[in-house]
Amino acid sequence: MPAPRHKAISVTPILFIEQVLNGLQFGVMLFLMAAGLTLVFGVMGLINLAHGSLYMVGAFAAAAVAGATGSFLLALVAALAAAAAAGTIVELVVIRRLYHRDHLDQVLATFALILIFSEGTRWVFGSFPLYLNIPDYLSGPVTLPGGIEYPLYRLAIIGVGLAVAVGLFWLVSHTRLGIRIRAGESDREMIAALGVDISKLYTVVFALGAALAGLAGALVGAIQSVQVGMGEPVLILAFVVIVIGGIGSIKGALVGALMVGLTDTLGGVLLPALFRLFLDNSAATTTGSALASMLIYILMAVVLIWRPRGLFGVAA
Amino acid sequence: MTDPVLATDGVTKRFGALAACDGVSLELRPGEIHAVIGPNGAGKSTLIQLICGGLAPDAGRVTFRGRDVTASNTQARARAGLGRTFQVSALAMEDTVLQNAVLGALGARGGAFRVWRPALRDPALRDRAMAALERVGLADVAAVRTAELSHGQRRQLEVAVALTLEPHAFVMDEPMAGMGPEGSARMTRFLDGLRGQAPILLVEHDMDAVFALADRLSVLVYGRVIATGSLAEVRADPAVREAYLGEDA
Amino acid sequence: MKLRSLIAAACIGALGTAAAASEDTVKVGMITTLSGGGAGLGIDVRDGFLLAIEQAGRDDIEVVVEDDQRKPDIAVQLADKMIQSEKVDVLTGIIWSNLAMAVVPSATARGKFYLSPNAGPSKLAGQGCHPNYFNVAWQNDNLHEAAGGYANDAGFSNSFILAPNYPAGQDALAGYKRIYDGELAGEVFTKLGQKDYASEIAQIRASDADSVFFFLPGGMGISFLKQYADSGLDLPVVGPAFSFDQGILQAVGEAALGVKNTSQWSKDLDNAANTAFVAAFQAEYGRLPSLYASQGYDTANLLMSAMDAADVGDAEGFRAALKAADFDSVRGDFEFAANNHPVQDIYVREVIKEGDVFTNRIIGTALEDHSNVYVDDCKM
Amino acid sequence: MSREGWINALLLAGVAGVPLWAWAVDEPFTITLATRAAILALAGVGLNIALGLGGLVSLGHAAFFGIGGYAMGILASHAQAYDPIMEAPILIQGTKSMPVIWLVAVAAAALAALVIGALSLRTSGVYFIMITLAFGQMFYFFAISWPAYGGEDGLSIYVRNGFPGLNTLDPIQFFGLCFALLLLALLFSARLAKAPFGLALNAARQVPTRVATVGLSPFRLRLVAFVMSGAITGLAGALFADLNRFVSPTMFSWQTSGEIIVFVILGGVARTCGPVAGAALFVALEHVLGDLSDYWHIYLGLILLAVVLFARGGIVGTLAGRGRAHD
Repeated sequence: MPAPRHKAISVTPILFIEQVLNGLQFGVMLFLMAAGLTLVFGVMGLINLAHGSLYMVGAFAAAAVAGATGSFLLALVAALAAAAAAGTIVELVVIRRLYHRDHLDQVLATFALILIFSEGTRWVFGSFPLYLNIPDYLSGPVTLPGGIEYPLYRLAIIGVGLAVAVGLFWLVSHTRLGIRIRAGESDREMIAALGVDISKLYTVVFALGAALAGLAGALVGAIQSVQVGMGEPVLILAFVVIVIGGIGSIKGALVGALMVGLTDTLGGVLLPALFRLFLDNSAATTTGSALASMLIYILMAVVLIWRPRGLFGVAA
Repeated sequence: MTDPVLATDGVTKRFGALAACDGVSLELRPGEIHAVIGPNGAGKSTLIQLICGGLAPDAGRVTFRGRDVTASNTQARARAGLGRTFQVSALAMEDTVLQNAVLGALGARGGAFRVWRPALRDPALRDRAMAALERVGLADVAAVRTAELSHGQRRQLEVAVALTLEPHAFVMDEPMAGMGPEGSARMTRFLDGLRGQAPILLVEHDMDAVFALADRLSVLVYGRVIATGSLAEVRADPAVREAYLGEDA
Repeated sequence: MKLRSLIAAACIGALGTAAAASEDTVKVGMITTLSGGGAGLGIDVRDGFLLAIEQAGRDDIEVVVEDDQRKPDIAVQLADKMIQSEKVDVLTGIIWSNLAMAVVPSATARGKFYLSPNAGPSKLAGQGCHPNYFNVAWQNDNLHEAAGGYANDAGFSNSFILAPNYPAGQDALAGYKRIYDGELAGEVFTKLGQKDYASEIAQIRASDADSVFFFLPGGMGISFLKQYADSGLDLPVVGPAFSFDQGILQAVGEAALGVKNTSQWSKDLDNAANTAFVAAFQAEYGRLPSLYASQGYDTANLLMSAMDAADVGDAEGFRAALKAADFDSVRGDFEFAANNHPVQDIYVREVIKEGDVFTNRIIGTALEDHSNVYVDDCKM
Repeated sequence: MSREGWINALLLAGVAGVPLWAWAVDEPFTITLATRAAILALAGVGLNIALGLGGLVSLGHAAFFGIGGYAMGILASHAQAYDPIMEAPILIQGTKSMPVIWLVAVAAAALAALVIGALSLRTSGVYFIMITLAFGQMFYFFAISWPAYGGEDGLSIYVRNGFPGLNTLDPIQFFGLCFALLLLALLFSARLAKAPFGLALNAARQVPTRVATVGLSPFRLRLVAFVMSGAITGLAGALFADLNRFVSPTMFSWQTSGEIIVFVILGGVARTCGPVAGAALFVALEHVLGDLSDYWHIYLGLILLAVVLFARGGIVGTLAGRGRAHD
């Protein structure tokens, strides 16, 4: 039996641009997750491992509502609402007892929340993945200048993500809530002294972060699979993002998310291509893929060794 | 004139546009207590950090016992014989008084990489720690958890930990802070006796204590030394009267 | 008994047989995945297995079911429990190759029988084969080889192939290439658990491929298919049945319509055993059976056929009875190769929509009486 | 003896007594469970040195656990295939001898901890948690995609490795071996906590500036603690692999790191026997709750939550009163 001959995939300019777009889209999605995480840490000093569960809640709520009504917009609204509601409940019942605890207690308690959310979701929705698809008006590819065919939906995700980023910057810099958030980041006692109801502020910030995670879950659920446990891989990536960007910094979350998105996507394409220069095709593919899967963690380690508080982190 | 034990030569530290220390030159001579005074925000804390190795200066040099230690870190300066106390007590609150003192004794020994024999049963460590506690009057409470000490006792323990190092110079950041008149008086008497062992660079707000103890005085305002000299000289200095003492005197 | 166990001794209404049962009852330990993300597969295997026993109305089988949480160390621990405490005669149930690799060698070395309802790693088919290990599903490479066979039949000459970078993924691509005669437009290993395939799809688009073969089990396949459908690419896609299984097909939806996949079973296979199975499964559980359910069902029937021929205490005889495979498989003809792995037809299926439900129908046979390449490595 | 001393004695007697009872009534699986608890406790004892004494919240200890496991897997798989690990420049053979495997596991884990620690300890707080997690993930992905030793399938060892004078295949004897190592590690960590090193490390957790101003380097103290911690967790990994006669990348997963942390917190941070209580309870819960419902993770989650919220200081802390690290 003749062994099939390989033809190495060459990296053309069009392929490269498409991959950059993919990296951007992935980065923007990570930003939606990371923004909530970094806000919650910046304002309340809380490490929330259960953030990925809120992402899952958003995706499941969207799938359920889309299945019942057939409307993708309603599904997005439901995702935002369900995640915000879940976030509010969790904040009121559990999280607010953790603000004065050390990180260790927070890690354990939110680890426990992951278990409860995941199995609870399986209990309600069953063990099989749910169906959620792109609405017709956003499906299929569009042709970009330069002859690049690119899925419209992914462009829409980039658009939504950037809009949320702009909205968040505006919220933090131009609104009363934003002023309070910034005050809360720098000095918790001061804002209590200013007469702001701090526990209400915390609930609002937590629910906002949860809603963003839920939105990300719903948007991504339409092109991936809506299933139990979908949140944890994203959660870890979101942590990588906020640590690279500097915890508490929304700007850092955006920069970190785009760095991670681009590194992961381009690394997966370029590294095997690079290794093909001096290894045979199969070994290059395996080795390159192995290294590519470690790449963002290597990026994070390098950033932290270079700047122990991330790119935009404030000094202790 | 004898060589100074500890000296800064034009040390400067900027935070952004603000120069917290601006060309500060000081000398600590053998056997003296040299007080540094100045209003809040004058740069006293920054100066202490620069002397003890917590911050690196943008310009200038720090010399200790004739050697340039500008590039050395905190540990190296401590091992060279620089004993420091903190303004806000930096003590292991969960540990006992004796354990805190033994920590100093471990530093004096030059290493803590022993993993088997209990530290408190090592006679050499224990004796050194107890001796220091006795000198500051805390021997009775050696077994008490530090968190349960009164504020004044914690100030004493701060000094005791520095004592265990048997340093060649002390740098003390407001040892009287938060103590009542009686406590201050006791600490003043104690420090008075200590100058025979090693000179003290004393940063202090309590003017009674400063006037009672200081052989020489430096006045720091906006990161600069505006006057240095004996008590009488500084009191007479018009710049000081205007900038600092003027309001009180 | 203090342990959670589903006692499936289906002695409904058969009072008085219990005393006799203890004499020659066969005790089966089922270790499978019942919680977490991969639970759907284990539940189907369990349900198919228990259905067969219930249908047979037998009271001489006792089944202890435990959840391995898809963790190898838990599976090993449960196997120890089954062997040491429950004193089972036969083990079965494991879904994942890595868990099978953890459990099977030591279980068979301790004299237990193991009937695999799903996983068939190459090591257990070749050098690591064992007379007490019987695979009732397939050797892992089989469905991929069949995909290669289908590619030849369909005239594909330049395939782009992708799989996750782990042993089963590497085996999958090797299996496809073993039978496929054409050239490769590209070969990509993705991250295990990866959910975004935009990058790979871009590479497919940039290549001059005329077809795509992929092995991406579970959620990975759902993601790939949805994104592929949305990308506007219309190259024919072929893959093993795992991404087109009844359980997850509903989550893929329209994106899977028309896609070809290879499987040794399909619910529309025309034989009496299968018709009865599909009807009974729907009646019992209210859902269509999956590939995994069919494998669990066959496993139980194989076991019962051996019990009719020999006593489990007689290892030599029981082994021969299992090897004879004298049961009506829902997939039609079934026999064991020398290394105790199936020799069977593997079909090509197409995803269709029946009413509101997405399902598969057979459109041809990819490989007939297909065995596996590891037979010669197996010395037993 | 202090109250905590009595609790520790009872706890250890329980962990040793249950398998002895099971041995007497011929319930070998209970012995296996107890062995699992003892080994996981050992991993927790290792983490507790970094986490309890040093205040270093490492979410990457799975790296050391996995390295220990793979040290066993690689050495034993080469030995069972009579295939040397390396022929040039020097011949290195595999081995089935536990003491040799343990030494290699401890050395390899210590070396990894030295490198990871030296890089990670430049950061602190959440950044430290996350950078250790990142290193753990690197090992995880590497182990999955590295085909030489089985990748995700892992490595199976057909017969448990040997220890001179013992039949390690006998559950109670293997338990005895693991329990003895656990006792040694507990003794070591108890002595360490009172020794000069522990005193200085504990102070460095509370007031690093003070430690530096007496001339000791907090960085070096932490690094040495991290290395000791990683080495002990590596030893536990080797035993865990031998218990299962199997090693796989799961040992490197972040959930493994999380579970080791859970043992420590559940039992009581910085309590000598905390990890023993935590691991024993965790294994028991896993076993008992699994029998109650397919959705038993929900109950496990609720119990963990209750411990964090209402039983601060963990089991030992709650029973013995006055916490140390969590006052």
